[in-house]
Amino acid sequence: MKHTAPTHDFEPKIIAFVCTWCTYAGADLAGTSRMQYPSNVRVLKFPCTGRIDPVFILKAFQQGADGVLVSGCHPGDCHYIAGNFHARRRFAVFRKLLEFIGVDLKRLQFSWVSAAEGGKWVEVVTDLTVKVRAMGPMTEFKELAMEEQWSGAINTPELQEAYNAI
Amino acid sequence: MPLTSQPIDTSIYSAITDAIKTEAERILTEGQVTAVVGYAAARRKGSAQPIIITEATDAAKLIFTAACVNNLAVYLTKAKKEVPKSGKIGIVVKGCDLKALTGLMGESQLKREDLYLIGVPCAGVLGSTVQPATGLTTDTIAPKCTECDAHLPTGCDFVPLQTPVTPELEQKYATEIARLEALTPAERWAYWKEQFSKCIKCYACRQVCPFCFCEQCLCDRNKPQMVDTTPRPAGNTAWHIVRAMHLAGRCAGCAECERVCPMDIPLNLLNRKMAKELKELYDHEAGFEVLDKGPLNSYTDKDDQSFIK
Amino acid sequence: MQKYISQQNLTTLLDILIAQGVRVVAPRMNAGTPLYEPLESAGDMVTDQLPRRSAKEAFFPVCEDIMTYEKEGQKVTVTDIDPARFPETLLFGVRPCDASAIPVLDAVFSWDYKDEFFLERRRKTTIVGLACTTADDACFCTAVGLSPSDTKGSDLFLTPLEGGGYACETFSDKGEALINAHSSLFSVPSGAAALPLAEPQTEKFDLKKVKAWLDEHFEDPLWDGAAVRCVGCGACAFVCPACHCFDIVDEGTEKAGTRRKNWDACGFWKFTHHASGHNPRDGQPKRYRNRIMHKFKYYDDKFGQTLCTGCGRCIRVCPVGIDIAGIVEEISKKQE
Amino acid sequence: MSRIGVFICHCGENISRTVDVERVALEVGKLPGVSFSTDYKYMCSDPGQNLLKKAIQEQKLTHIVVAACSPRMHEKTFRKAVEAAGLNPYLCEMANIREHCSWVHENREEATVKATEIVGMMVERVKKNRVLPTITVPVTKRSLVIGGGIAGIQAALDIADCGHEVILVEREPSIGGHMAQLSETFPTLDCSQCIMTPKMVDVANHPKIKLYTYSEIELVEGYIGNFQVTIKKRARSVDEDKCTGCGVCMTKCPQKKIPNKFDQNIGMRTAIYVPFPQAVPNTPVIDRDNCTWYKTGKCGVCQKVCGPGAVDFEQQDKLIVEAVGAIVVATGFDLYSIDEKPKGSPIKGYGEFGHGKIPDVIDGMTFERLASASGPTGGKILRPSDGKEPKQIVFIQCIGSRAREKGISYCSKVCCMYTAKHTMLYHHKVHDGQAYVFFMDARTPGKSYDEFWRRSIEEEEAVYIRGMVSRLYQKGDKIVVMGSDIAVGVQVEIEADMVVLATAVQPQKGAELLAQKLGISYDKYNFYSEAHAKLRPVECATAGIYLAGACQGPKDIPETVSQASAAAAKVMTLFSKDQLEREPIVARVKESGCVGCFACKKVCAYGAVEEKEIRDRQGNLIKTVAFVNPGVCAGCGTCQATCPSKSVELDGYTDEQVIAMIEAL
Repeated sequence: MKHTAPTHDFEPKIIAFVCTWCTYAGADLAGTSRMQYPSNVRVLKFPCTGRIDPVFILKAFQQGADGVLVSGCHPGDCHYIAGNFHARRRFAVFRKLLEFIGVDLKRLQFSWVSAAEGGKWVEVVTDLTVKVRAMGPMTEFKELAMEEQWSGAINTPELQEAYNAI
Repeated sequence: MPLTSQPIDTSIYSAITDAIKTEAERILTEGQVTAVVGYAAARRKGSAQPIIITEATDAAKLIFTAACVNNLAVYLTKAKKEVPKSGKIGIVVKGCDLKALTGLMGESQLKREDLYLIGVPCAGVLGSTVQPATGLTTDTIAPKCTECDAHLPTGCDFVPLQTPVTPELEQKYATEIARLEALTPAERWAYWKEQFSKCIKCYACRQVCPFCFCEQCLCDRNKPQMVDTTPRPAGNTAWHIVRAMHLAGRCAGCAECERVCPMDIPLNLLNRKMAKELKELYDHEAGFEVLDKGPLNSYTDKDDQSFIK
Repeated sequence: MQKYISQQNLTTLLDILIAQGVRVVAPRMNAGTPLYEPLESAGDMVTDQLPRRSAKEAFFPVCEDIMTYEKEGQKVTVTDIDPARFPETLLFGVRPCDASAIPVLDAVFSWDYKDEFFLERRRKTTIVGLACTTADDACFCTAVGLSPSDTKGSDLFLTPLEGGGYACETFSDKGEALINAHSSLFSVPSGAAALPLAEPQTEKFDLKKVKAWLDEHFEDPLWDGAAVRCVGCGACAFVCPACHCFDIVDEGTEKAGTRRKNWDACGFWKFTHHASGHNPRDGQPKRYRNRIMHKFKYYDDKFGQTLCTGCGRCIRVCPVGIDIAGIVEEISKKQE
Repeated sequence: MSRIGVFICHCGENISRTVDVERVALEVGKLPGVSFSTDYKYMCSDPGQNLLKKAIQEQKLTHIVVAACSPRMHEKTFRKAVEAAGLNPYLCEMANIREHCSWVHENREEATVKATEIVGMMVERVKKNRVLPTITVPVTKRSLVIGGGIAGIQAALDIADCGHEVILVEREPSIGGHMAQLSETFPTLDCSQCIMTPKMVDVANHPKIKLYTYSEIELVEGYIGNFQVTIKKRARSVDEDKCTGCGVCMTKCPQKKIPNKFDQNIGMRTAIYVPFPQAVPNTPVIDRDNCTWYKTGKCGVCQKVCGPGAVDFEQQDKLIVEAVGAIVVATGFDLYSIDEKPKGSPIKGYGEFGHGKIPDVIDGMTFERLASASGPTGGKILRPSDGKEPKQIVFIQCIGSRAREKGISYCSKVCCMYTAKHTMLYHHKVHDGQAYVFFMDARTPGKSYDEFWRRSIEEEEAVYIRGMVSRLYQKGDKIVVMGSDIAVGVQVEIEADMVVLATAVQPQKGAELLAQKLGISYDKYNFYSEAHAKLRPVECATAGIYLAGACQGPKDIPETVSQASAAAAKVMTLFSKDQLEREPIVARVKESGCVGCFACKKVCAYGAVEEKEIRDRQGNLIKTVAFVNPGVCAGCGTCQATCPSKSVELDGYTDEQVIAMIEAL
């Protein structure tokens, strides 16, 4: 067993929203093939990318994700005929909105990973982790969560501590 | 492009007012409609407010001026239950308002046959921070009017025969969008953070939007609390992102959200940016025809996926 | 106590206070919108525009945290927010219509339940009123018995003078303490005439008649007529200096979170929506009626005061042009 | 408060080698709501499952998280175990700490932290899980088969032989389809009608088969197990109950020169007719467009000569509603024609071949009719233009097929084989004739197929020229065929007496309209789409609808028959239970919040969303809302992500569950 994984100053939190039929299965394949990738990613399973609401991405960033991955079946492979086509449009538009608001889109990755592409899963997750690690923490939403309307602000140390706990 | 403020000709509005009065009186008298939604003068000098009349004798109250800023389509949505639901309704619409009605028809909220559309040839209306009695000029005109492509509404049941004279104006949103797009993400974030920090969650933007017709807004649900309700910067930002996303491909730019925002947040800028993206991605422009499926309810197998690995 | 302060000295005073760590809240521009906000420098102050939101938020914030909680296993730890932490504040340049609402709010926040969050901020804040020189046709302070030079609610009141500077008059110990602490900046009254004050055009309401009518007309067609166009937003209540309804929400995750007190508005359908699904105020007319009743009847019944200072903000921001002054005028005429 | 039990599996050493399972159990034990947490060597083993069941009972656990392998591996196992212990199976979730953690990370500390977080996430999720009852849908054990060609006939007979009623609907006056038109069949050269007609008769005589010919599908409502189908039975003008099929009417009909579609319009028929002598049913139909009585109000000879009085000029179209539980679509194919196509059509004709205006340039199906013993020439190969026997005949393959420039890129699959068959039939009938075949490449996979193709060259003397034909034109009574032989690299010019084009197989005309009525999807050529190209080739994505034969794509007879039997087997599987049981992962509408914008309906690929009216006690319409039919919903959740007010929710993947997971991280 290795205990000498490279250490970094900052380890990003990556949240992945994936469909169960292709990408989740692809990630399973990466496991059964004993491929190795950074441990930063946390996977949330959905029946289909069509189920993934843009609000989830927003919520993930708000909850402290430094990078978000959305991944599903390749076009034409959707288990539910067209869920990924609907998702494709939804996210094409949503990422433009986030970009306009000022979110750096390098933190938000979309991919098609099939059940056979264990290797691609590893590549996508590794690339995003390395990229986001280099960018440093996603501070925007975290700072925003600390901000108060001036009239409600007291900024006591206790409160600060409580916020940090959240 | 005029550098100084130039007056905009609104002389046709008095003839339009007369025509609206006559038409509303006729359709109410003949029983073609059960009510007419229009504008009436209000207490403050030069101001106007929405009015719903059901008696032909009240038709004389109807007006059209540059202070008739509201998009009355909101009164026909499910969020507004007070408007009589039985029978055909007459409604006074500017070109921008008509686009909202068109969208509502596509979303099964209205039926064309239930409406009697009184279209208004419109040269523009006043901006939100302007006193109602002010004259319409290139400075006082609402920003949305600078990008108007529907001065003359089409497909109405009645349109007074007037042609608005409209000067070429600097397209305020296009200019501002271009300016923001040229900034870095961090600069844009700073811009919106400042704007959203003012928000007090009065939801005027939502309540006045014809497309926010949900009986229960996602943001009013608490199991789960998808969006924080608290008017803190975090919840405010989330709300405005969700709002813009829900309007993407649907909003046709009546800009009511921006007009009514008591904190002057440029909300229509978000909507116009989304409209611009939908035009570029899917060649979609909202409000011109009743669509069976909106751009985010449909797809083609050739949609752009250059952003997907 | 009556004194004079020059514009220059006033700026100096505020800058000194800011440097001393006092939170100086005064009208300033935030992204193009005039608001009462803490100043970083006295030069940022803008006094020629009525701030879009009232000064009530200095005591009753848009949103404030009241406690935090943490959960671990079966254990829940609650930490109260200590109001002692609130900063010393100078609320400066407050229009009479805003300042006069603050004593009105004192009544409700120190009634059977003493709201320490409100009261502690109140104790720590000195209010400097400023006589009003600009009015538009939405202003109606004179109609509800106030005036552009009403000193109600102010600890210290400034009146701008011809030729510059301000006449200062104190109305409390806090006001006097402020002058005494910086006496070198103040001088004896100059005797110069005050600048012409704003003159709201609305006729004075007979508030007794209004209340008498409201006492008898809970059900009345007037409500439908007034509010059929209301779209149910909270803009009127949120900009109002006297509206004070709030909602309490818990925000956070399963593990930790904060309990918050947020502004609420009786115009929202959700305001009176019961968990059962029933809503006793089902429809905007009923909700709007509550707004008028609360301002001109219920608050009077309970505290002998009117919950409106005629600032006209709700008229200016109403998306659909609902005009409280017009409606109250109509009511007062009905009672003839 | 929930009492959650968490069970961490070592998976032998597969997990515990990298993940400190004891520490994970200890850490998650501290989470709010967790009242029991433990680790075990093999959770999926019998002792492991018993441990789980025992803990549920002893600890009164309300929700379960099993942290082990992928849910794709053992979710069913643990849900069953949980159910056996008396909990609803959907109150059990799996945390994948093997495939997604221990197997992909080497650092023990990192893997342990990640495993703890994965389990923590599933703990928060399971708290929001609801009891989900299994969904049952009643099944009507009758089926509809659309199309009476060999595919429909085979499917109908198989289903009916299992004792279930079948409604067989055919658009033409007789069943039989294209197979009835064929002369002989490859690779055995047995006579098509000889093998086909007994099956047609079986259909007619089968007590469980209700046959509607000269009928079409008007409307399809309902869902799997519960379809209501409206069938339009067109007026035959002959009463089927009275008609004895004696045929006197046809011999007496004065209109005798009407081109017979069954004979590819080279043979003639009367106005009252059966398309071919072995037609089933053997009841004539009056072609009203060509009948003198309908055109002028005079004649009526058929009525006069009909002994049983079966001719009924007043007969009307009838709408019949049938309730069925399953539908087999077997509408077959049509053939591409080289005719000029309407402007803007994605499919083009062949101007270089004269757009079908040269009379002796025919298609393969016409050749079948010429070669058929019961055809218009009595089995003689004769030119349509002058009735002469062609001595030089050219067959051209891939007409339309694999021709992207003509708008069709697929291979029609059967042409190589039938062209080889045609050269043989020609050689058998015209001994001194010479057949030439222009081909790109011969595709002959299939039992005895390649042998058959070789026979046409080696024994039947067909000359195969590898290359394409660039132009055809009439020169005197010859047709000049200009082509190239790419094997030798020379231009070839043949003066032929007749040319036979192997035209592409296309879906039936109007296939897309039927698909829209059925709510099934189709590709850009209008072939119907199967649910999965490999693993569900006979099912439609729309539950309860199955595909057989060439309507799904070009097929030969054995393949068609196999698929028809497969479709029948699928129908029988459905009919094997009285109630259809399915996983309760379906969308549900919260009617109080729904405003009826029907965005959900617009994005539903399954047609599962219906419009439902909500009325008060007096019957006044309050509003129209969406309703998700749980029998049809496939559970993708696209509707929920689309719904602006989140008034539709996918059970098992609710927003509450998702947000709880995100917040746990």
